[in-house]
Amino acid sequence: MTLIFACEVVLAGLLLAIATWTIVARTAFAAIVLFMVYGLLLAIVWVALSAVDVALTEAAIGGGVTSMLLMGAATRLRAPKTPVADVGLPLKIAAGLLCALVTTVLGAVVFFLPDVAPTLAPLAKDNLAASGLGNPVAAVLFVFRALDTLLEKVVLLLALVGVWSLASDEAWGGVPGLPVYARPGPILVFLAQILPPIGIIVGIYMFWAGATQPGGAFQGGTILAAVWLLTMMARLQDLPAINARWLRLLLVVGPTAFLAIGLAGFFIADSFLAYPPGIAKPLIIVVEATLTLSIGVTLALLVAGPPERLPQR
Amino acid sequence: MSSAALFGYCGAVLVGLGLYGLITRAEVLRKILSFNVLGSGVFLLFGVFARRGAAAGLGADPVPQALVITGIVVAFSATALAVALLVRLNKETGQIIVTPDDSEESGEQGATR
Amino acid sequence: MTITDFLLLAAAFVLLMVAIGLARILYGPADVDRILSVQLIGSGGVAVLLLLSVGMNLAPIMDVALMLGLLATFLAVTFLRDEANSSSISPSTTEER
Amino acid sequence: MRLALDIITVVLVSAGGFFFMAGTIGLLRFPDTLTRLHALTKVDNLGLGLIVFGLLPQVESRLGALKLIAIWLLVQMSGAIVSQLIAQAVRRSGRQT
Repeated sequence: MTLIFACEVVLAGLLLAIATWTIVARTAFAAIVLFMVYGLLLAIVWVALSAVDVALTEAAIGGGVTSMLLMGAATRLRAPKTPVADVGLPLKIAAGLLCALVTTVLGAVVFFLPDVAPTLAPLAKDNLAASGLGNPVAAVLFVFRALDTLLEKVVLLLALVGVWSLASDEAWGGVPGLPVYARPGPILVFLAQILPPIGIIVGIYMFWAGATQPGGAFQGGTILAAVWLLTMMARLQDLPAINARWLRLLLVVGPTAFLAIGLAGFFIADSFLAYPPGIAKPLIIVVEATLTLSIGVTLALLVAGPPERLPQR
Repeated sequence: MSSAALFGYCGAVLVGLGLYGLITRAEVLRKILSFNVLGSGVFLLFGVFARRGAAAGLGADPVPQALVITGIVVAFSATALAVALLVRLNKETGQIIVTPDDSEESGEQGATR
Repeated sequence: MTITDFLLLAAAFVLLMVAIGLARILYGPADVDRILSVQLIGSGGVAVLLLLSVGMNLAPIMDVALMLGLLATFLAVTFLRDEANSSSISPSTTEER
Repeated sequence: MRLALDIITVVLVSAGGFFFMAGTIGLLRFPDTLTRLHALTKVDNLGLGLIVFGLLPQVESRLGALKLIAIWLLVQMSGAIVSQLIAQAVRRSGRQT
């Protein structure tokens, strides 16, 4: 037991050191690399908290695609040669005091938490069988709190609409401005050829495993997104124009299937987003499979950014 | 000290760190980064509550876990939107910071982030 | 000392080594030095997670190791894109095609 | 039988941990990026490889063992390719300065 704790102390120390460094690093570029490491470390922390589902999501989205996004932004920004001056010392001290206060209050909250923590775990466990799933977190996401998950998909799509709406008028409907390798070398091309099949298998595995053990649509979808971005960065594949019919279709197929099955719940079960007993699991699998595709495409397009040029004829 | 408490304090410090970066760093990209650190601190606190709610043979309460998963995805959406705004701002003005300005236009840009 | 204890001890040790290595690489000075850190956390993190997975007898942790290894590769490629493009004097991608 | 398997695990995992330590010392001591990359690849190949082989006797299910090997192969392969890419980037940036 103490050995595990020793592990955790090392982990917590490393995490805080990297986080501090991320904030104080001199250049934005160094800060982003530190943030990458931070995200991957955080995944290990989630494992230590026995939240393996969250660990997978954190590694994939928090550490993975967020860093890819920020790295792309750093490339696209025309940074000035001189370093940017931050706020003055008095404000820094004031901010430091404020943040120390916030940390102290939060720390006190953690310290004075009641001995017996409130929990919904037994409730989730008891109703797990009814959902037909073996993974309690997936059951919460797709059965007990399905509305949250549906709305979250809508948020993803809304964010994409927001990103696209920042395109200039001439570029509307065109190709996103994801920075790509100017001259992909043979080694990179090899990697970009060999990794997609593996990535697709792992992605499908994550989605499939999600029903009974940690994993699921987000994690699988993220891997698909990363694979797609890799082939586009290595220029094995052109970026799609955002008004392509197939692209729009892929974007909405997941949420639409989710919504349709949810609405069908009015007729074949008792309420919105309710599944009829017995076929709950197949329905959830259909929803998850389409969501995996939609999430993959949406995440990749969010990383790719707003359209910047018209497709070449 | 239990491991849940250890990471709870960790989360509290991360929130403070992220907030500090959000206030003091001038570059918008650094602000976005700090905001992500702040968010991960909040998620970690959720994780601690989930861990403390371990019961019925589960290592952690699944409900906060599901909330955090949703939260991570939403945080990513917000980050993507913020980055797109920043890139557009940079294209229009050549700036990578939001300058305090009295004119209405840049005031609006400042308000977006 | 049981085999479980040993594996957890090994995990802590590897984590410590990775931490020290990270500190060195992240110090820089060149940006390309820093990308080694993603490599290191990729392989080191996978090792730690595999040790934990077997040590704590929790098979799903192996999936996290898989995810970590895969994502570290994507991140390295994304990083090197900027490194490659900034040091080669090539026209922008639009004109080249 | 159990004891023999445990001894194999202890020996191989310790050897893997040793290479992690050697890699870290290399990272601390070596003077430039290319040599540090060299140290890191030792961690990738030998450190992780030995740990994976050390863990194999402890995994009960055949599927788990297969997954362990698959993860190792994946990290090994992508690590080797990414190391090449990093080395190229180092050379390029070296030529420029």
